[in-house]
Amino acid sequence: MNGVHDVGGMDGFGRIEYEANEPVFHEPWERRVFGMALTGAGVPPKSLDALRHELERLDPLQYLSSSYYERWLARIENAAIEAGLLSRDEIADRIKLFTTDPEQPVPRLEDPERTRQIAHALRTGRPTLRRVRHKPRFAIGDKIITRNLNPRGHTRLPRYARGKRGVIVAHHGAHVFPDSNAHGLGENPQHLYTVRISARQLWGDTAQVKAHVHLDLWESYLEPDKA
Amino acid sequence: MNGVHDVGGMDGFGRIEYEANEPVFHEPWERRVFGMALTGAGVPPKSLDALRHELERLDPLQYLSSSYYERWLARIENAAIEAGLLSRDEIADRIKLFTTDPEQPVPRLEDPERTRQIAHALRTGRPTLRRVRHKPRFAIGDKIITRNLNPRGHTRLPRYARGKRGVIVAHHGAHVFPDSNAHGLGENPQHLYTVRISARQLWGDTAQVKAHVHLDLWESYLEPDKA
Amino acid sequence: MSKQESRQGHHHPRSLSGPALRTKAIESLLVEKGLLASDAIDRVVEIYENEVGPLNGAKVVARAWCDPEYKRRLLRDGTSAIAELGFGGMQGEHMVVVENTPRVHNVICCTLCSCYPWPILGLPPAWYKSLAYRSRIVREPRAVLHEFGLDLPDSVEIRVWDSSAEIRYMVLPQRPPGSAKLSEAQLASLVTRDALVGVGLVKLP
Amino acid sequence: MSKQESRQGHHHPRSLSGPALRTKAIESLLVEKGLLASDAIDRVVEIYENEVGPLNGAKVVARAWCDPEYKRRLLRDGTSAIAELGFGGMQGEHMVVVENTPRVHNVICCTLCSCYPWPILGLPPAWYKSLAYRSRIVREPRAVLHEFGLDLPDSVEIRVWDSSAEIRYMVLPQRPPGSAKLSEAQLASLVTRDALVGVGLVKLP
Repeated sequence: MNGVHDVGGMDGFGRIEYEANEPVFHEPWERRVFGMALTGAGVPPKSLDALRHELERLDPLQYLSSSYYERWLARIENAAIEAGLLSRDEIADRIKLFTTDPEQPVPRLEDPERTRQIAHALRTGRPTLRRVRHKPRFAIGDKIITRNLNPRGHTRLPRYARGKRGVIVAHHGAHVFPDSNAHGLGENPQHLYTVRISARQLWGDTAQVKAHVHLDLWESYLEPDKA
Repeated sequence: MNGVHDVGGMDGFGRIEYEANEPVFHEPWERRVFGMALTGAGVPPKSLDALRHELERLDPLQYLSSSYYERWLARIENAAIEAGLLSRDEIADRIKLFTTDPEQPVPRLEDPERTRQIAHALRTGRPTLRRVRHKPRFAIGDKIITRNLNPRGHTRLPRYARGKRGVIVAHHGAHVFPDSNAHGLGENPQHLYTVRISARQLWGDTAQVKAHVHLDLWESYLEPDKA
Repeated sequence: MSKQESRQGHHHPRSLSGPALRTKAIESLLVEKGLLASDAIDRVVEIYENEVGPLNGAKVVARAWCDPEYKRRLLRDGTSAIAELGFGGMQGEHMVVVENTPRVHNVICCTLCSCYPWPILGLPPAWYKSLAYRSRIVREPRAVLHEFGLDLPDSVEIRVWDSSAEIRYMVLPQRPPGSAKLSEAQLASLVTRDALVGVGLVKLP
Repeated sequence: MSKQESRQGHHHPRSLSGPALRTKAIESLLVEKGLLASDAIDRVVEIYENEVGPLNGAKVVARAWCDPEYKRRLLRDGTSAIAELGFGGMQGEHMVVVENTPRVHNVICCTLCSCYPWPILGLPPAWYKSLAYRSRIVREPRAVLHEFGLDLPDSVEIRVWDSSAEIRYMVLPQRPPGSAKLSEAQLASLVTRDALVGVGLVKLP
């Protein structure tokens, strides 16, 4: 989708605010949101692709006005409500309760076996490399042009890199295809390439000198550049 | 600039909310904002191009969260502050005054001569057609490709229409060039053309059938399409 | 308007919204500094609230339907033909009229801001200025027209006009079947703002 | 963490922000419904707060500086070489290490979200996740690096790596001149997170 999350090349977001000696989390609640997201609290997303798409689908204004973990919190809440696990009223009532009686603690549920499983899963990760039979269409050094894709759903081809000429600089084997996987339509692994595109090609006359952007793009995002 | 104002082709802004029998203005304050904008209250923008650019330069979050006339109000306020005519404190104090003493009326200043001038100016308008010596580079029927321009400043070539193939369907003579005029860098009139671009060219496979978009584009936005 | 506002202030002093208060503050400060003319504001508002609106465009359309020579001039040079009926000025300096036919349907928009042909349509409605309309009409015009109740067959070409310069567009809708006996004034009364933008059709009542 | 939160609630009951309250409400409801494990959350937070961070990447870099064979393996197959030092897992399943040289400077980003090589850099800092960094680094990398204090001559090629898939990138910075006598551990202590992202250089103290 052509959403507000796709900010590469946009103007107007100001200077980069750097914080020296930044802590991993700024607020205690961020820890809990991060933990809930990673342990699949409530509704575990079917995939990282699905999770990313849920974040992209937040209202544009909410997306821009929220911090990173506020977006994650909104995703957790929306997913739990969509799945029928929580209701808006229930959450509102609980907020009211904690507002009027702030000493009410958060109850705890211990599950050492699940904790071990999750810590193990973090160590092993979720590789997206897949074996496929079909041969790669492109080889390192090939000139390509990125397609002008505008799908309604999830995609990892940013707007700024569509319809642009580049060169294949690496081949990573076949990886799970986010555009289908995010929607539960299968992994459909495709060959994945690193594509090198010049700043000049991306931004025209206002490009900065001697700069290239590299993106990791799936085979169906690319066409041979015959020019 | 690649700002949030440039929304053509974006997803996520929801359904179009239609209001039957909509009034010209929904709130009394909107009338005053519209009137201040048109009468050049405070700081009249140097041009409509400059005014548009001032609106585009609002903070992205403010842009998306504001109604049309709220943006105009913000522009009037920002321009008056930048010009040193009003200060933020002064405005805050006055808001406080009107909050605590709501019966305080807005003072009036009558200027019948200026009123006549402005009504006359609305009737005559501000044509942007200019006589130029240079001949048009393109003729009706010519195939063109729009350039991949990414200027920092004002432009009227939307992102969705950059790097796209189209056909010239009309020539409007030479018109004031917004990309320079918005910045007080002169009118630099250029030949202006209507360009017809197919939906397929703009959006690829997800385009709707048998649709074309027409844009009015200045000569320097265009290159001949030799393909 | 000033009177209305202060009257409102009197009766519902606490109900002024954020922008209303801010507007009142800025207007009062600019007046005190001699930087604006209150009567000029009143006059400008009066013009677009009462004098200029889609009835102007409707008159142009009705004339074009009744007078083939006028229609020819209108499609060739919109600005001049519209001026014949006394309309023109700010945001209508360079007018182009695009004709709907059984094979072509036109619709106007402005993706970058909210350009609109003020002298013949008045000020734009909120939906025309909305991010939803601005973002979607160039991408999925058929879906947008469907939401407005217009289901056009795929055989009809959709032409979207994105007002990216100072050219302003108006749609010349198709004359409704069965309207042969209506007078020019009766025809004008049928022509809606939506039809002139291209999100509606003209129909007999 | 739960303890900290309820302690904070006790001492400053009114100070919980909107998202803090909402988080507390959602966590407590999910616990009551048996849908989450409190200790799993504690453990996950502990891992990324105390066990996994840029020191991992620093160790990889120091090893590459001291062991040419390791460096060769690292640049050929980042994932395996990094696993040799015991690092890997979520968000580092497919690692590519890009080498800075006198002629090439690399910098990593993720314009679409905030992908980042967790196992060797920990969780990303706020600026990396900011709309400002995500929007600007691909468009004006030299201007962004200048804001970070890096003024690279135009003769140096800038390579920006936008993490659009599950490949995660780490920069192998240039070894600082004058560091020949330092041990691997001493070298590792010089390597900052910013150098591993490509918005900083490694310098002697």
